[in-house]
Amino acid sequence: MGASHTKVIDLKSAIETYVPDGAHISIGGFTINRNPMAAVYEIIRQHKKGLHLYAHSNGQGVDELIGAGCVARLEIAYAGSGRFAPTCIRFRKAIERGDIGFEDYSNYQMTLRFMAGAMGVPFLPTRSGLGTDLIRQWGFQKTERQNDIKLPDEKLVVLDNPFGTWADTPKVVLVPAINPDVTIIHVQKADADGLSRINGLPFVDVEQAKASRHLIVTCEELVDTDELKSDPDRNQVPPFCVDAVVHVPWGAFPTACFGRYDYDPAYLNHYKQDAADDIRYKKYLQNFIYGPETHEQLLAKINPAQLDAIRADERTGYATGLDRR
Amino acid sequence: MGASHTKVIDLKSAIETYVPDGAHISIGGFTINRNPMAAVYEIIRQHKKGLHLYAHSNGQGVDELIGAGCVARLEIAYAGSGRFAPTCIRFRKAIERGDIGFEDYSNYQMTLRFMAGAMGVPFLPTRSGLGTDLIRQWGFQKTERQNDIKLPDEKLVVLDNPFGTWADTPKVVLVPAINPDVTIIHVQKADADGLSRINGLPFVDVEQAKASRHLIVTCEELVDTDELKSDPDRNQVPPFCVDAVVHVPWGAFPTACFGRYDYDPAYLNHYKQDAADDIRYKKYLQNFIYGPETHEQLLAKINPAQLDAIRADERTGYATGLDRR
Amino acid sequence: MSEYTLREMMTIAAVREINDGDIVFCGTGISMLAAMAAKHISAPDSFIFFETGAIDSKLEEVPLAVGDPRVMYWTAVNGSLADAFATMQNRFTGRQVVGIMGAAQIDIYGNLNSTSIGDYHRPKVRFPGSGGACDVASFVNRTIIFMSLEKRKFVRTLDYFTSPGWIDGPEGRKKTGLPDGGPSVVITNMGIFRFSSDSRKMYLDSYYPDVTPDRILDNMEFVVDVVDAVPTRPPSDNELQILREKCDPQRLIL
Amino acid sequence: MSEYTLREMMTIAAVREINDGDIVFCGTGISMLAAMAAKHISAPDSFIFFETGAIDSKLEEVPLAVGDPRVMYWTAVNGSLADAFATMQNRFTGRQVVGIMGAAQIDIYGNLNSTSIGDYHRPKVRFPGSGGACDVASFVNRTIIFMSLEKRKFVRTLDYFTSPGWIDGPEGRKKTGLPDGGPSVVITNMGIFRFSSDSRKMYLDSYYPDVTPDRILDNMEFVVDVVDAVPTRPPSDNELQILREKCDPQRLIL
Repeated sequence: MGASHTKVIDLKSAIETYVPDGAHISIGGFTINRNPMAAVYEIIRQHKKGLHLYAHSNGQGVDELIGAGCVARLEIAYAGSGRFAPTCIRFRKAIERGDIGFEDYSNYQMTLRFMAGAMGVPFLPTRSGLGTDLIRQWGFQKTERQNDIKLPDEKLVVLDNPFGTWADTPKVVLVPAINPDVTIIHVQKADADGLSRINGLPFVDVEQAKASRHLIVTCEELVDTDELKSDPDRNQVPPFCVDAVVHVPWGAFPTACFGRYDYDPAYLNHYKQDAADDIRYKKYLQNFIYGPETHEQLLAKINPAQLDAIRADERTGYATGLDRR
Repeated sequence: MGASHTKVIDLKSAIETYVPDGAHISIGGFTINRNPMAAVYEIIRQHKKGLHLYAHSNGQGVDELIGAGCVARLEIAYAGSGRFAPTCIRFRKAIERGDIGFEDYSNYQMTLRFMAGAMGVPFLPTRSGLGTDLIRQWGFQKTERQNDIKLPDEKLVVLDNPFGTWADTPKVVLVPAINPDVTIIHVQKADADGLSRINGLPFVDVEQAKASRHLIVTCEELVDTDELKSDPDRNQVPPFCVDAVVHVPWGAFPTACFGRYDYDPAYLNHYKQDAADDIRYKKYLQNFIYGPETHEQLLAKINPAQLDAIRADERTGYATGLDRR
Repeated sequence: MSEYTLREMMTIAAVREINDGDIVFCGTGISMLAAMAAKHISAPDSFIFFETGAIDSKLEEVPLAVGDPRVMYWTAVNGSLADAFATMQNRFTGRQVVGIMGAAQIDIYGNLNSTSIGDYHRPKVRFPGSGGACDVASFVNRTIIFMSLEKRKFVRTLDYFTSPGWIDGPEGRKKTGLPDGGPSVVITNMGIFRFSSDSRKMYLDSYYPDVTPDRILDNMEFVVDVVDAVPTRPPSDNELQILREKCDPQRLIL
Repeated sequence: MSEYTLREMMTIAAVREINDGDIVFCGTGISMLAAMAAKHISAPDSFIFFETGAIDSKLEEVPLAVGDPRVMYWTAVNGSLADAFATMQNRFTGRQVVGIMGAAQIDIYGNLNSTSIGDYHRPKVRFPGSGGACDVASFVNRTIIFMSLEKRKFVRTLDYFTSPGWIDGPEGRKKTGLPDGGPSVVITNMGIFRFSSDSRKMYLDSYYPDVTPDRILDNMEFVVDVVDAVPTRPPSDNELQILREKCDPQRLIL
């Protein structure tokens, strides 16, 4: 594929093009790992509104999008950021204040919903959740669903096994597919056409990527196609799934990126304190997100010694011995 | 895990232990690639009878098991061995003569059936096959199914989408899970506890492995756990899925094993001719399978120059320039 | 204009059906060659795609099966069968896929049989079965079908209905619950058929040199419209040159 | 006998629930430490297993979340979430899994709430939500539950029913369509509860030194059977030594 067909664009253009107000969106990563934070911050910087956000346990990115007021509705399994926030702080405030619509699922249910979207089927079955409020309590009511073409009419459906007691399973929960308008994932390596490689646990990134109408890949390193094709067993996302490739070193910061850098305990602790107070949180947004024009400028505000401290050890893939208090 | 917990046994014992007459069985690989042929030949050698065999496109192994009379019933998507047998020869004869029971599915349907078994759900949905004889024509009739606890009562079930037209899908085909009594796969590397690594395309091996009550892994190379754990992104089957590990170099011969050796065109052409004639086929069985007591002895009957010729090129993973006429 | 063989004609006919950006699902043989040639001729940004899970393989040598280790070398992704079929069933990527397939029988709506002739349970002739054919025909946007033109192959009623075409007319797939899309073209050894957008019935689009529409009809069990059929545009020098020199210099397939 | 802390007592209580060959689904903190200690004490062939997909991680440093890069190092397999949950729902491997979990509320049948307090739509307190808790509780053979013993946590009725325990009695899971298995033990800061095999109701199994059954009942909204409760067997010197020296020498968790 010639250079003329490159999908490489800058982050500002990628978000402008693929994340309109009101978009249904999902982001990759898990709690404090490989969230596409540069893209999250750019969405905030562009003051996107009314997003419908699908998340399994995409911790830090979810909390910042909610905190900045970008999210109108949330479908989620888990909002926590490990020890830094057993419950994500701005998420908790938004829900207790009634600022956003929300609906609860389990992690596997959300995983299967993305998987159904990726597979091109309307639902997948599971035994998870039978008998629980995940089935009984709907966050979005029937009329809201029926009036919105982008929501399925039912939250979850319990089905008697049409194969009798086959597999000793009398009934299953059907979870409806998700096909987001756009998904954003952050990967270690990609080429200009979007062929992508994730090192370490892929979480649900691959299913989220394939379920989506549009896909933005941000990457630590933009590499030659041949580098990736020489070891194809390690690659996960084929070029034809990808709309935009954005080269953003440290693009998951302050969350971790296996083999590259650790999460930044200093930033996350600072965030934790700021997030707890509305006035301090406004200042945080101003200082760290609206102030800088790019992720590079945001990074320039971080003590270089701290960035150095979180660089991954080549042997372990994380910052061995990092002070994580 | 101490050496006392090793799952390493010899092939004869593995087949004796896990493949009783009448077992429901599946084998890994695809057409002429990475079939667990050493295990297939050992099953034949032990004169196993009445096997119920689940296959997607597991070409050569399926044909030899059928040819040797081990198979009573077959559920299959495709029986071909590439250019060597556009339709597998002993398979074709067995069906045209009415020697075995059989039922047809598509490759994706069979893939999903193994996947459902691996996931622990009774079925998975797909849009494949709507309107076709795959749904209308049952190989095993209702009463046969109802009298056999190991067969689901229905072949395939068409279901109206319980989420209305969600995902623009009015209806789906549900395919029932398969949980074989035993699956056998052949991999490039395994450790003594069964942790396994496949290089190149994994086909459906991983789903077949996880769907199964028992799993035999045959491997080209038995390696230290640390060698595999140092690069876990490449490993697919965790130890707790595995019952037996058998070290069998050239264990996929005469089918290919990526990065190790190619398929053997000489053997496959020879097989093609023998398989076409009942008397010659009996001689083939006697000479190549019943005669040798082990896979090593079978290999000893092959011209060493030919084994050398099919050794994989390090760069490409196959035998570059091999005479494949 | 150069001389050319029938196989070259058929291959180039398929190449012309492949557009830039297409994901080309192919088997071995002539379909794979068409996919390779398209990358050089009309569709540099198309992808060769095998049901075994290999995407964009570097085919330094001709694979003899889609499970051949040659399809695993220098690919974009070495996925599983589950991945491959999901790509085709996927609502976005599936729309980019053009499937190339063959069969033992075809009917006027492009429905295919690759399972058996005679009674299903005790067939006169048994073929390998669906493999991925039913899946591809069910899911993807367009299919290109290769068939040799014979009366026993172009039949009024299939002995076994393996893979869905247009089912029974313009509403056939919709009624059945299948995604949009379906057979686009049937490339034979005597001419090329397409499907009417009104009736979804096969019609003769063009015929090769030294062939007449009447001779084509003689080789079919059912009758198709031939009134608008024209002579097939022969392969151009450029098409032939690329096909011969870049795709199959050793003439392994051609 | 050595001195020991409450956290050490609780950790060792969990260790004793882990058998050789178990696949131990755990979160961070004390549950992970119990899984690590079990490999040294009673269950050398058990596997530490995270919902994020990491199997048998070499935990050279303590992860602060199950998505911590520390769980990805030197594992048997780095799978996906889909793989991890399928392992637990799987009819064979799921039977080998013991899940360790916590919650905000528990009822007498071991059903759990980790979602919210008050009205679901406008809660007084919002927690992170199910995460994998509902999945694990639905699928696996046995669960070990860590809870701090407080009246607002051991409640008659859950504010939100996130994860299934024994539902409403001996037939609860079966009626509901869930696999066999369920909560096995509840380890608290004052004593240890188990579930009657007849009624599937929680009962007090043992209580820690300086605690009485009555004091325990004072900290619960519902009443449980305490008649057979005995003092908890304290950690042995050997257990403590292994826990301290081999699992958490830097006292990051203990």
